[in-house]
Amino acid sequence: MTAAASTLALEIPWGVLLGAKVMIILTLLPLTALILGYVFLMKMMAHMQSRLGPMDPGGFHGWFQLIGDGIKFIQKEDVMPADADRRVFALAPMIILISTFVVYAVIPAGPRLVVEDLEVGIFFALAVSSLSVIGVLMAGWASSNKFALLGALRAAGQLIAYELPLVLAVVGVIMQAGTMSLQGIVGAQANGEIFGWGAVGNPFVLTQAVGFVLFLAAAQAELTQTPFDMPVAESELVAGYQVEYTGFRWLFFQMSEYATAFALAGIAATLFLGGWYVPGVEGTAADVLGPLVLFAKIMAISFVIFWVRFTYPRFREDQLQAMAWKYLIPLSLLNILVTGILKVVF
Amino acid sequence: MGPQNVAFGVIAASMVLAAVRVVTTRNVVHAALYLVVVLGGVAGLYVLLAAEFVAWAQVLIYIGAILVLLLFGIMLTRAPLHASSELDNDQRWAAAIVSLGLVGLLVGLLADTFGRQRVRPAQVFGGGELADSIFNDFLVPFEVVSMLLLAALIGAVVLARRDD
Amino acid sequence: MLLNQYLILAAVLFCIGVYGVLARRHAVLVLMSVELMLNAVNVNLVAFSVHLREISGQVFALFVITVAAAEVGVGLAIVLLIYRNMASPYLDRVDSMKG
Amino acid sequence: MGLVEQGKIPKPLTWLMNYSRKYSLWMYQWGLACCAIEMGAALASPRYDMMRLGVIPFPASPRQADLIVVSGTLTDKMAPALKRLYEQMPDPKYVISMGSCANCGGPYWDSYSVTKGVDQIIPVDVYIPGCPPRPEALLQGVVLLQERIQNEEMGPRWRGEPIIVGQPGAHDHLPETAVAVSSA
Amino acid sequence: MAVTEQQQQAFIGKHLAEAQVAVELQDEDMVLNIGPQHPATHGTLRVVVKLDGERVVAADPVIGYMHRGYEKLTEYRSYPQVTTLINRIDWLSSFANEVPFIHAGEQIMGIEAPPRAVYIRTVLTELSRIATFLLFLGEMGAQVGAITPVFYGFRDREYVLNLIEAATGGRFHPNFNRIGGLKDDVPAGWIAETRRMMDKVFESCDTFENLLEGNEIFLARTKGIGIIPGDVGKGYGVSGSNLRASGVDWDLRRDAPYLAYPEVDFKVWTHPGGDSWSRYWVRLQETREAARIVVDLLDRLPSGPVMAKVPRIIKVPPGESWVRVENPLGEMGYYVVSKGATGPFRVKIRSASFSNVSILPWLLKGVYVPDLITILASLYFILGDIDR
Amino acid sequence: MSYSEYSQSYLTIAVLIGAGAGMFGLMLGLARLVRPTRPQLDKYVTYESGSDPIGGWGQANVRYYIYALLFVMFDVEAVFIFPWALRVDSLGVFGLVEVGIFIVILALGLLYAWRKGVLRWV
Repeated sequence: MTAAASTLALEIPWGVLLGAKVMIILTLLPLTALILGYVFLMKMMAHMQSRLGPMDPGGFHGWFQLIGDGIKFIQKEDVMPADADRRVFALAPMIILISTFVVYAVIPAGPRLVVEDLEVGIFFALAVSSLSVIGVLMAGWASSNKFALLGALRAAGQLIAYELPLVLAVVGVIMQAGTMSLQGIVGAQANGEIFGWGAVGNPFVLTQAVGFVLFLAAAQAELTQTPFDMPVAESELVAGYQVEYTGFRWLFFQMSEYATAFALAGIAATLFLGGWYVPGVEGTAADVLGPLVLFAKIMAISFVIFWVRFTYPRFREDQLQAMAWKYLIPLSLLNILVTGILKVVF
Repeated sequence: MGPQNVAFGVIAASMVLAAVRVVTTRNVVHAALYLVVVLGGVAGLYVLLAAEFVAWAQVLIYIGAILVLLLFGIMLTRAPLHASSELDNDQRWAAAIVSLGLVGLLVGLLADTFGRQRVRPAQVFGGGELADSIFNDFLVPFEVVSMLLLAALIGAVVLARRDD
Repeated sequence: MLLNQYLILAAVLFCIGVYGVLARRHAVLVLMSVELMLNAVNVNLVAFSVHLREISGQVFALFVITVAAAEVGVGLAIVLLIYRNMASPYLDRVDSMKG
Repeated sequence: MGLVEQGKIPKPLTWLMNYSRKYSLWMYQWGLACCAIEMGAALASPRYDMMRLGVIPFPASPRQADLIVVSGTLTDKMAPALKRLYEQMPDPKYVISMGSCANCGGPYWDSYSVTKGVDQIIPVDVYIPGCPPRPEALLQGVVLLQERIQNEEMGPRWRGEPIIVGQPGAHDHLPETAVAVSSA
Repeated sequence: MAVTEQQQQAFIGKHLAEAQVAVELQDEDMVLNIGPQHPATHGTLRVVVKLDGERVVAADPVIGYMHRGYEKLTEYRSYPQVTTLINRIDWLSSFANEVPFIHAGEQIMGIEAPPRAVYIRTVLTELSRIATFLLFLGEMGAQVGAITPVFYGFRDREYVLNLIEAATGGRFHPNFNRIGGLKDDVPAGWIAETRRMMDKVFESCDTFENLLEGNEIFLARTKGIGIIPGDVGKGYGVSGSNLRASGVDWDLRRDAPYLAYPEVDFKVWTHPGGDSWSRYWVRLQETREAARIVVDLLDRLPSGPVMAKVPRIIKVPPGESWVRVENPLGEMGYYVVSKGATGPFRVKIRSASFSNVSILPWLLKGVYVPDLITILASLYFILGDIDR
Repeated sequence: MSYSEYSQSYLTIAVLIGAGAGMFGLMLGLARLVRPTRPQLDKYVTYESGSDPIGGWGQANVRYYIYALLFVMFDVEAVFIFPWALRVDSLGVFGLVEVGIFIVILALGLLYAWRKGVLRWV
């Protein structure tokens, strides 16, 4: 961003730049949630089920549906159960929202288009997104509702169990790139080569295929999407830890869910698919095309996530945990060791 | 007064307030949540000190893992939603006197020893420097850590498992 | 930034932790107070590490975090055991060893 | 006190709010009796696909719902639970009474255990006749409700006052059986 | 028998749960209401479960939220009116509901419906079986968390409902049976249309097989969950597909023939498993079998009138009759006592779901909450059929 | 990266966190202006499928504790592996062996838990 300004031969004061960054992130968050929700949840799901999905709202293919939902939720009453712990109940969605949205700051969308390229970027993203567990537990406990508590415990158990494959799958990429900065990882993929053939760079999905699959599986679980949607399982726990939330507070949960989907897909795209990089585009052109390329990759990954979501039944809690502990985590440890051995030997 | 000092002031004040609430609140879950603030504040301090990796390790492990463990522990021991007056024992005053005395002593000592020495973070410590240090100077502790974790894991499993 | 800012803050945190350990009877709260104390130590370690330009302080902070993890794990397991056997999380109920 | 109750919302904004409420009727996944299956058909059968109209059958708990379709026989044993669930929905909320049983007791008009009409315990916005009404009838009911929402005054709805329809105005062309008086 | 002992345990457990509520919970269990409003309960069943973590220690179904007083209402209705009413007991397979009551009336009056009417009755009964089971196949997926099958279930069910509507004029509650036959003959072109639709039903069964049977997660969620041993099932009066899925080879269509079933050659599907998966599988096979029966019957549909000679105002002579049939949900029985009036004196209804859910306290003991949902879905009950 | 650049980027992060909280507050404030408040008798009763909420509210199962414990242990492990991953090349075979031992020892813990059956529900 800083340098993007300098290509335009403008010296933007740091404060203005900061404001712009914050505004961009603030608009991106609901926007991405809207796009994912509309494209996948409303339209793709409907077409998979030989339906049309929303058509009336707004006139053209129901584009207004989710915006309308948002405006409606502003008008909804804010109900807190009498037994609830009011402060904790009120703050829980905020924790979840913030834990999502700070992640946006480190995802690069072009060679110079990144809010902050931290040295420990990916580690930062993982650390911050692990905070959502606290928010979930707060919500479930403060609701004073049994469904909510069961849901929160399931959610927390699941989030932590799948946090590990997520974190460990990243290690392989870091080993290959030699840096934790997301911009650096994109660079490593752009400049890398496979067996001396560097035409498309070296997207780590080729060399870290296992890691990519692990990451996607874990991301699916982190997002509590089917088949890992035990915490908010409708047919069992009604709505899990969100059961007592109404109106805007509840909307924040939903928004964070889709924003997290977008962020995780963004991280996956950056780590494994080369991020904003597309062969042959460099310099200022990459700054313009980069966001579009990244967006396309994110949508592709989100498509897979939602495709699985609408296809599979859900696991039972123990099967879900067993899958994490008996398959994904050992596999990701093995992946680290094998990558390490190959890296050291060659 | 640099911006760092302002940040420090804000962080320190909220940390101390939250820490006091941790030890005085009458609701166990609230105590854990105040502890989140303290731990987050500690991470903030690390960031100020340019210990970037340690800061986020603190968030990942302390808040993301240990605190979740604590919350699970609390919920296993039946966390009431409402305040309970039974959380403290009857040594509150003695404890307060002891700790106030300790504060006085430590602050006095520190002021005397380090005076106005400055801390100037010059270099940002990502993970790489840590790796060099761990794998060159602290190999044995590193392996011992894994043994420690293993021992803790086995111990806790043995303790917590229900034999039915 | 003064070194003492950090050290004094750590000292205050530590003493709050001491108060908690002494005054609380709920076992989990005692564990939390111990965490406060450990964190105070960690702040010291990192502050000195930066002050002395010596990274080993930060390595030690990592080790302390690890130890804290192990401590909480085992500590809570013990608390759960106490809770299961005495149906109470209060430490002063655990006095069957008293003469 | 909110701005709506004081009537301080400008007209275009009122239109927008009504419009979004109209197309965002989150309906509560719950049915009582026979009509529930036809309601399910209206929602889940690709042929009817009520989602086209912006009726989202997403929430299973009343806390996130805007619309409750009382689909089927309401018994005296169930009535308190229905009332509670209705009250647990956050305002503004709408009720469609689907089928003869919910309207008036239907074929169980002389039964000892059936509540004769759900409007005895909660205010109803739209009645749909039929035993059970076809899914198309439910769609029509939803369209009528949407029309009513688009034209409604927000103030009285917010204050929970009775809403009288049938005065000269928007609803004159509507069949009388479909839209009736709702009182809160 | 083992049942009584377990029955007793369940009973004790239930009362422990209640006692526990009264005296503030002492141990680690909590009491949770699932229902009357809950997505898993298909309406208004309420299951009070006592949980240890996620394990069900005791479960107690509370019924009656849909009780509409059928047996009392029949005392004030004439025979045609009662037919209207009993359509709505098991609202998914309304036509199948009418048959046993009409049979009871016919038996007391000594009338026999003409063969064409009998055949059409059989066809329509099987069609309503298909409609019921298609909904089940979709719903079962939805209950274990797959969103998509339920849409396919509803979509394919429309084919069958259209047929029923074309023949009877009612999509849902046909009220097509009369004592002595049927209201009307089937419309022109109906038979060819039905044949065509049965092909679609076969196709849709294949779709469900692909969607769910080949799905690892679905298998993991249903196999070995909620096992009902055959003799326990019989002890509790479980019937229909639920019992056949426990390996009990018992089908009234074959073992106590009625309608045109003796003239059809069909297979009674059983599965030795007894778990949720077997119940799902048996229903899937029975859907196919029903479609086969329909095709077979249409090939041999006799000609002739569809109504026997009956007086315009039906007065059933004094007498009593007990008729039971194999409904989609299980065994449905009507005990009709007539005192010579235009309406029955007393009707006792034995509905399938009521007996099927009576096994719940036994079955739900020790399962986990997610399995509870699977079990409720796989038992497949209709609230109206439980509470009447 | 110099310390001042570094602190600027974290200032951005801090401002972002603040802005997130601000947005949360702002939106809720906006909603407060518009939304109705209509107290009804049962509105504030805890939702429990329409029945009266009965009995004690909640406790967790000890099983979750063991999962959380395993998680903590492996999380700590991951934090030690990250620095190594940055320096795989320079640490070479020696580092690899070290980390290999580290991982294997912890994997033993997982194996132990597995063998002890705590990964199952019983």
